Amino acid sequence: MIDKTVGTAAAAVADIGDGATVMIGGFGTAGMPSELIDALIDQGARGLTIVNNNAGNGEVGLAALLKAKRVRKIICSFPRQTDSYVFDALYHAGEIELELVPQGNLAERIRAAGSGIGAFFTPTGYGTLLAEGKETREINGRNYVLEYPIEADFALIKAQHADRWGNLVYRKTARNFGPIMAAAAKCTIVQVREVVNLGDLDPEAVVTPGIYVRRVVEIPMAAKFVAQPGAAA
Amino acid sequence: MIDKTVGTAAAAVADIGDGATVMIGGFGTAGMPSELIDALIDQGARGLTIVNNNAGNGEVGLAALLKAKRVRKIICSFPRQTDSYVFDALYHAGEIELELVPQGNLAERIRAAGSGIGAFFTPTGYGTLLAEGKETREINGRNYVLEYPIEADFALIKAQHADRWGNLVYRKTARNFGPIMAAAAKCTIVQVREVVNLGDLDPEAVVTPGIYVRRVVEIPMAAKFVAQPGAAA
Amino acid sequence: MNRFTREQMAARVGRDIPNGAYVNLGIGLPTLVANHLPRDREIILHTENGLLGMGPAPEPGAEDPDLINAGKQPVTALAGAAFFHHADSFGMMRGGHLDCCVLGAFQVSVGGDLANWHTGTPGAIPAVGGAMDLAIGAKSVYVMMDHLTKKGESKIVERCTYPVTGLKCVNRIYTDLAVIDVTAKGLRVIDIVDGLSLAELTRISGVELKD
Amino acid sequence: MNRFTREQMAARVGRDIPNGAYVNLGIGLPTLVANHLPRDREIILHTENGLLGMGPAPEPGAEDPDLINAGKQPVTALAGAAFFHHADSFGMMRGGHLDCCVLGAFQVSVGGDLANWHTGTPGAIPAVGGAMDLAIGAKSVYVMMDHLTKKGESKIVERCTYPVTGLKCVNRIYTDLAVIDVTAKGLRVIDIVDGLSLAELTRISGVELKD
Repeated sequence: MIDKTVGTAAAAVADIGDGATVMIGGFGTAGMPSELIDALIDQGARGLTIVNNNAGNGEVGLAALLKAKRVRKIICSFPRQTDSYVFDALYHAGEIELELVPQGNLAERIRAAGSGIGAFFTPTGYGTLLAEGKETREINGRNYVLEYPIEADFALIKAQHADRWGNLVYRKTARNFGPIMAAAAKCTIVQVREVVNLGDLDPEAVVTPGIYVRRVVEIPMAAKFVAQPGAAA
Repeated sequence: MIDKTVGTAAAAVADIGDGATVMIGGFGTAGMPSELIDALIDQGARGLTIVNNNAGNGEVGLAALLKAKRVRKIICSFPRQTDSYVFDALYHAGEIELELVPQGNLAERIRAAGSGIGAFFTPTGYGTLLAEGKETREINGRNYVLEYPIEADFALIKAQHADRWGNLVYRKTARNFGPIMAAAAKCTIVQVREVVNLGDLDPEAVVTPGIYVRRVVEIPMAAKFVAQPGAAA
Repeated sequence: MNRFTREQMAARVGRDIPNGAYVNLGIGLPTLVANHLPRDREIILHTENGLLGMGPAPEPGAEDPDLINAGKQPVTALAGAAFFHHADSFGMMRGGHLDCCVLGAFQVSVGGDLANWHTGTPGAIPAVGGAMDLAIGAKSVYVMMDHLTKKGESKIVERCTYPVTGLKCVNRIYTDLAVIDVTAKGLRVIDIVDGLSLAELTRISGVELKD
Repeated sequence: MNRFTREQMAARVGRDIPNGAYVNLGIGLPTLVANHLPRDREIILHTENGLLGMGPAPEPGAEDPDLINAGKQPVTALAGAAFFHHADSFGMMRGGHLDCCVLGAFQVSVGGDLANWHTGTPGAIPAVGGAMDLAIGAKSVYVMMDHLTKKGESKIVERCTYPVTGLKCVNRIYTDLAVIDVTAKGLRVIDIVDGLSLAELTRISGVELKD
């Protein structure tokens, strides 16, 4: 019998070690696994490399992890937002390393890690500062930059429903990075709003098959965040 | 108002020209768009390059297109089957060109075409006959082969339901190559068992968004095929 | 000098988008275009965080934090919408499937280079988001911007002085003074604000413009 | 000489697959393993044409032409199954997510090279399917095959003479005579049919074998 459910967020993140690379799902706060991040803060791991689209909002979730000085480096596409002051201060103080990646290359590099691609030629970023020093090639008259996979030790993501095999469905635009991060990490930990019975999810509509999921924590009232109007992508 | 539905299979395939590259969905007969292929045979285009996992079964669908001598070249992973005698005879007579591609590279090359990837390093096939003459590279201690996208002028695929925007859902393992071929072709033509009202498809469960689909033909009784036990992948 | 208002600019862009087009509207000024799409056309909006068929902002109180646009503002989903993950969404962009995207800009060069992601100011925190993917991905890239900076310098330039977002990617520029196509033979003015001559527009712009 | 029957071989492979494993069973002999998975374990079967959670063959008359395995035989889907498209399915394989795949073979070399797709016979139509992806993708690659060809030649060889499917990819070999691990230090026999000595097995195999 397979049962990937875990009783608490604390138990789910207990083995994340110092220096680990951790992908964190979400686009802004939509899909951000806030309770798993809170558990990671309580757990104490430090020197982390974080992969997320952004660099935190306000002082909750990812921003709280940054504020607690647990993060050595962040790989993201859009760190600067109206309420990213925690990251901004760390960055200006030289206390955090930033690898800035165009959002589509970030997504494709994560997808490459999960699907066994060694590297790929992408048109995005060619001729820009963000491709400086990278290998380029002209293919069929178009210019491309060679980009490599981004792998992780852990992924922390949020989904809507899971079953005990770890099959997942998401909700609306909170899906974003969840499915590709789940496949790119050695150990994927999911907080879901509801665990349902095996067979309750439509097999045609499962977005993340359970093979990509190691642990599932049910956190019914995860919706404590609010939308953040006015910040950019 | 957007309405991608077309009245007949004949009208849907009318502009496929001689020498076109045409992707045809399906794995064996599951997902094979038989009525669209029949319409293509009636239409008369010749000198075609066909992309499909197989090279036809019996004398229907793709095999019938081959038998009518309309195909110059086939790109596939598994041409030889117990009932692929039409292809076998053409191949032995030197009347058809074969590009044999490992199935995962076939899928990933089609996916690359649809998603703007110029080329990618794949581990599949390294050190084998099928990688002879191809560029290779060691990345992080693993060996890879460089593979390029496979694009097409047209894709003919089969799905279960569509709406007038061209959103698609598939049925069980008949999904196979449909979604990636839809994205890789300049003009994707779909035969569906039923056209439903806009809004009837669950936006969480749409597999192929309508942006990848140009034409939809409703063919309610497409299930004239039968499973083909005993043939290999 | 007459100027097109922002609403006029947005309306003009809206008129240029045909029925059935798949369109991504960038953050800022381009967002306005959504209010000016001709009502007799069905135009399907894409947001790069995973939605085709984006609808207008919800009624106050009906916001859903799981349903936002790339600017992280609450939106709605139309009948016929589809959700997908980030790799699929950016594959859609990079693969050339969007008919059009509309972007803001700091500068556009006569060759169609776009600068819209980074001022290059020392100490500024760089942030790029999906700008570079949009710049190279859509079949047509439209830019909406003021013609001049607040200091009166032309934002249409011989060569971008800000870090570029993409090379040779802009097809058309909508400013408060004119609508200009970027062609292989140079910039071609296809509309101009009442009372402004091509000669005067050329002088202000500091680059060669043709009829 | 005693031999393990095909059922015994399949049962032995089945016993070696732990609870919770994700497994792809290749066409031919490996398919038999499905009937010998321990009943007290949940083992999730993958078929590369787009299904995780594959169940047994349907009752006669209940076949569904849209629900087949990689061998194009009718199958069923268990509660907890998921369907996906080909690029996702092969990404799952190439990305190293399957715990185990079980494949047939023409030859396996002492270094773990696998030949199972093509005899190289002149005029033979080559066909590869998913063999190369399975060979390099799964965490553990198990081979099930007769120890000897019909002519009595060892299928475990110093170097493959048939065209290879993948290099250094096989982890364990189940034959009708023995179970052999492919290790960095060479082939190690972990099980052998009753009445056969390691010396005799080595002589038959024509390659070095260790205890």
